[in-house]
Order: sequence, then structure tokens, then C-alpha cells
Amino acid sequence: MLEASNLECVRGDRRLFAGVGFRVEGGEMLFLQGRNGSGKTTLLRMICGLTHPVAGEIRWKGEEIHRLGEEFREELCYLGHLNAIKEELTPLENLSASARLAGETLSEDETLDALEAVGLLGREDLACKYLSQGQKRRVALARLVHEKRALWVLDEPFVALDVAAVGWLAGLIGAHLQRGGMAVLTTHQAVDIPAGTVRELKLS
Amino acid sequence: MNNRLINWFKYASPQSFYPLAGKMIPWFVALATVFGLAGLWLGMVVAPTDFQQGEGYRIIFIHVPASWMSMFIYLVMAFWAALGLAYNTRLSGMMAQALAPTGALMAFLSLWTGALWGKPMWGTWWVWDARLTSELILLFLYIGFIALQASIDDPRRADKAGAVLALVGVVNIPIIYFSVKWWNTLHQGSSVSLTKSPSMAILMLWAMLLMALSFWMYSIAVALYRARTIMLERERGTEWVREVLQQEGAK
Amino acid sequence: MIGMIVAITARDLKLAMRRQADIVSVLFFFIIVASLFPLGIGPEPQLLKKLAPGVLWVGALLATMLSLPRLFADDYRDGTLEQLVLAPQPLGLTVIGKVIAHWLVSGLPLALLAPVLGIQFDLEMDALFILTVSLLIGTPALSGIGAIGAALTLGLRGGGVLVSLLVLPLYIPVLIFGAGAVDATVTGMGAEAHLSILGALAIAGVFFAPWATAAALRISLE
Amino acid sequence: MSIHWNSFGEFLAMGGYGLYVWGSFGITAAIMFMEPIIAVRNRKNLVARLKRQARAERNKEQ
Repeated sequence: MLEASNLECVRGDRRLFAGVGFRVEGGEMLFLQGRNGSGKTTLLRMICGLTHPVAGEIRWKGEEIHRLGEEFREELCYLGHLNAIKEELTPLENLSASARLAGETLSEDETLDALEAVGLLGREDLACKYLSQGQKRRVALARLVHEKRALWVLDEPFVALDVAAVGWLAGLIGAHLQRGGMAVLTTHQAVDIPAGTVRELKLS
Repeated sequence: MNNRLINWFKYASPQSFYPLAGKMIPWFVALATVFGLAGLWLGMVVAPTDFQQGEGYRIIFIHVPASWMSMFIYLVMAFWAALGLAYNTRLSGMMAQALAPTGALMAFLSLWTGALWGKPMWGTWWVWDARLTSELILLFLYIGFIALQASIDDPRRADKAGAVLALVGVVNIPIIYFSVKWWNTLHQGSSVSLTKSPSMAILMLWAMLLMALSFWMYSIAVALYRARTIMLERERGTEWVREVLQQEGAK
Repeated sequence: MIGMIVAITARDLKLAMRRQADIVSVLFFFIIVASLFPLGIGPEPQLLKKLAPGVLWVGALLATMLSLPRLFADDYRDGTLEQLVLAPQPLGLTVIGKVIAHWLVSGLPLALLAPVLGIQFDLEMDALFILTVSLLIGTPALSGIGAIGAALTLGLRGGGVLVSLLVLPLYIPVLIFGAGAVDATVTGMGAEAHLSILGALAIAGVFFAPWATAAALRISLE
Repeated sequence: MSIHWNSFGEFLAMGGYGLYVWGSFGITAAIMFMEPIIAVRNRKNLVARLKRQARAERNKEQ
């Protein structure tokens, strides 16, 4: 259960938002909306503990996330604007490296299943620098296929994806919510997530 | 204990510190002047000639205080750095940033006066003495700190990055000093070194102490003044700064 | 715990192997710097032998510093650094893994190359041996301490020059005892004391400095 | 607390070390004179700049 109270963020001497609070239970998704530059990405980074809020607190299962430290990070999966993949490594190596980093080990077949799910089978041994922007994005998203961690924080996951991929990803998130997981995400396209209750938070 | 400490820091917020510092600066300037004049009078006018080094030894009355201050200011910066990292107070970053230039100038003064003192005594402008070499490295640490803070735009990141560097620096200072001392005695023996300062008559000790106090008051005054300017700049969006600006306008 | 360090080191080594140019550039820099000095000072062997320890150590130190910004810059640019910071184990361990990988790619080859260059400076066998040993012990400290500078200057313009400005003062003890060890051997005083202190600096550099680097990384990613 | 020097000239000569002594004291005095002046000038410029910004904002609001 994720909870935040009167979060405040200041960039330069402009206050982006203040008094922001929300609550996400198991199986629920928080849909973050706001114009460009309203601090959506900053709020997501605050939830992950990358950025410290000027005021306010974020609690995971009742405990402040910075005090939890690794315990919280074991439950957290963050996907930002950047793909977080190494250009020199192949999709196969990228996926197994990111899994091992999260503390799990993926077998060869599981990795290949994930790549097949994003339609990259046949390119698993090609260094990522030869892939297109959309394909690199799908390598980054392939990480979510076997993702067991409870809290997904996704920053505009649907960008640069074709219609089929958007549908696939929406289904994946829906399945995650059904398993009792939680998700916080931002997006500009209108996407309906098949399962779980959707809460909305508008950053003015 | 923790919450009592926290609200103590509430008073150390820039808004309440700004007027406080404003009142204190004139006092520190006055003290610096009084101690300075007394020290100069004792050291330069009344103190006798040193039988070994003649009149040249009088440079010690600013060389040693400058060296002490350059070291002391770095320690104070590290103190503010630790405070800032532990309690996330905005004021500590500002104080560290305000102190750095004065510390760097003190280190430069120590080197300059050390060289001018070394020339008549040992015939060379620069002596690879353990203390002078460590002072040179300390100047590099200061320049590194100032350069790092100057190259980071976001003030909060600049404070924290500077704090980490100051703490890493303060841990390394003793290591650097002893390795330079080892290196100095290893290669040259201690024949050429400033450690053999002239025998200090009581009068000279008093002069040195007064000059050190004067340098200390001076450093506090300049640092507080610069800290106030930094506070105005960093909190320019706040209400209390607008009021201060109105009063400034009236004055 | 150890598994994670090995995983990070293996990942970085695989990446480094895919981009050999970086390793080679560090080595060539060292070779060129070491070869320039005799041209500048003159071929007189007696003088060169005296200067050899200092020149070779300063060359190795500058070569290591050359490769420091790459320690985190690539991961910072492609977003993997955020994943490393958000990984569920202490960030300090991850940094230790990266420092070891950086040493294997820069410090180790430099140390193995040094005796070859030492011959240019007409050093005897025992001096060459101690030179290699001192570099093997000292370069991990250079990587560990340098990582702090690399983390502090992440994403800043003029980062390369700034790193050297921040890190050079902290390198001085390592340089003094490293070059001092070789010098002590040449003058017959024995280098045990120097090497033991160098070892202490290396342990501090590889096991304690990474916790400061971890703090610096969190600050830079704020 | 008698004065050590017999004449002002002797004081200036500093027993032959005049160049070095007054070189050190001169630079020290210069720095400890210039640093405050620069600090004051920086503050004046900042206050002027902030006041201009405040006036610009006020005009924008009206």
C-alpha cells in the first residue's frame, strides 16, 4: 500500500506543486495527469526515492520509504523516459543483466519468452545499437513480462509504441493489477487498462 | 533528543538568521580592527629584533595566522557540510559556500607570505617544506570545492556535492600532511624547513595571538556578509526577501 | 552480497570488452607520456634512472584519471545508473563492483605495462619488480578515490577537467608512497614500509571510498 | 612598551628586509581590503537586480 501526504516540489525558484497527497491500494492504478513541465516525472522520481521532496512524506506499507531503503526497493520497478539498456549488449544480455540486478535470475527460455512477447524474437543476439527506437523501447518493456515486484512506476510507457504494442502493454499492466500489484503511470494517449480500479491525480 | 534538535534548527532558517547576522557583522568588524591594530602595534613596532632572523621574522605575524585560518575555515566548512547532509538544513550549504573564498584567500596569503619569508632566510622563493606543501594542496582543495559548486546550477545539488567533497577533503588532510611530511624528511632531511620558528618572546606570542584573533574576526565578518548575499539570492522568491528589499530601497 | 559485486564487475567487463578502444587509449596515453620525458630531459641514463619512478607513476596516475569520467557517464546517459541506484542492495557494493571493473580495465594493464617502459629508463630488475608491485597495489586506490570525483561531476559541463581538479589533491599520498617505494628500492632502503601504507590506501580506496561515491551518485541523480 | 625603532625611516627599512616584510603585509592588506569591497559590490548588484525583477513582476500584474 503506497501513500503520500502534502508533497511539495520546487525547481529553481518556481514551486511546481504543493500539498499533493494520494493513496494506492493493492490492485489499483494511479493515473498521473498534467501539462508538460507540471512536475509529473519529478513526482514519479520522488515515489522511487530518487528525488527528495522539499516537504511531505511518502510511505510504503506505513513506513517512510527512505527509512525502508532496500526493503522498499525490493518491491519497486521503475521505468523512466530512458530505456535503461546498454547499446553494446544484445537484448538477451540486457534482459538477463537487469533481472540479475533486481535480484532474480531469469532462465534462457524465460528471457526468450519475454522477447517473443514484444516481437523481438530473431533479434535477440543483435547488439541493441542496431535496433530502431521503437524496438529499443520494446526491449526496455520486455523487462515487465516476468516482473514480480509489487509497485510499478512507469513514466509514459506507451510513447513510441504502435497500436498492437499499446494493447499488449495495457493487458500486461492489467494482469499485474489483477495479481494484486500496484502501478503509478503517466501517459498522454487515452489508454484503458482492462482491470483494477483507476485513481486519477491532476497536477495543476 | 531528536525533536529538540530539530526545532533548534528551525531558528537557523535563513529568514531568522539574516537579521541576526546583520546585527553581528559590525561587531566582528570592530573586533577584527581592534585586535589587528593591537597585534600590529605589538608585533611591528614594539617587538625586538630576533637575534637569528633579524627583522624578517615579523612576517610570521601574518603567515602563521593565515595558515591557521586556512586550516580552521576548511574544518568549519566540513562541519557545516556534515550538518547540511545530516539535517538537510538550507543554511549550512550557504555558510559553506560563503566561507570557501575566504578560506582560499587565507591559503593563498599563507603561501605568499611563506615564500616572502623563505626568500631572505633560505635564498629561494619556494621551499618544499612539509607545511608549505600541504598548504599548497589545501589551496587546491579549496579551488576544487569552489569550481565544483560553480559548475552546478541547482543550488541544492551544489550544496550537497560540495558537502561530500568537503568531508572527503577533511578526512584526507591529515593523510596528505603526514605523507608530505614523510616525503619531506625522506628526501631532504629537515634542514630546510619552517618548523624551526624563531624563539618566541612573550611579547611576540601576544602579537601572534592578537593577529590570529583579528584574522578570525575578519573571516567571520566577511563570511557572514557573503552568506547574507547568498541568502537573498537563493530565497529571492520568498516573502521575507521582498520585505528586506523594500527596506533596502528606503535605506 | 559478493554475488552482486561479481555481477556488476562482470557486466562492466563485458561492456569494456565490447569497446576495446577505451582500454587501448588509456594504455597508449601512458606509453606516450612515459616516452616523452626522455625526449624532453635527454638520454643520459643516470638522470633518467633517477626520474623513472616519478615519471612512470605520474604517467599511470594521469592515465587512470583519463578514464574516470567513463566510470558512470555511459550509465548516466542511457538510464542504467538509475536502475543501479534503485537496485535492492547497498549502492556502495555496486560501486565497489564498478571500481574493481574499472581497475581491471585501467590499473591492471598499466601496472603490467610499466616494466616494459621502465626499461626505457634503464631501471634494474629489482626496481622494475617493485615498480610493478607498487602500481598493482596503488592503482586500485586511484580508481576508488577517482570514482568519488567522477560521481560528483556527473553530467556537468567540463566534467573531465573538473574531475582532475577534485581528485588530484586526493591522489598525492598514493603518488608519494608509490613512487617512494621504487625510489627506496633503488637507494637500497627497502620498500616494505611504503608498500604497506600503499596497501592501506588501496583498502581505503576500494572499500571505504565507494560509500562516499554512493552518496555522491544519489546527489547527482537528485 | 617602548617603541623599538629609532626613526620612521628605520621602521620602513626593516633592517634590510623591507621588501619582503612590506611585500607580505602589503598583499595581505590589499586582499583584506579588496575582499570586503567585492562582497559589498556583489550584494549591491544583486539587490538592484532583484528590485528590477520585482518591479517587472509588479508591472506584469497590473
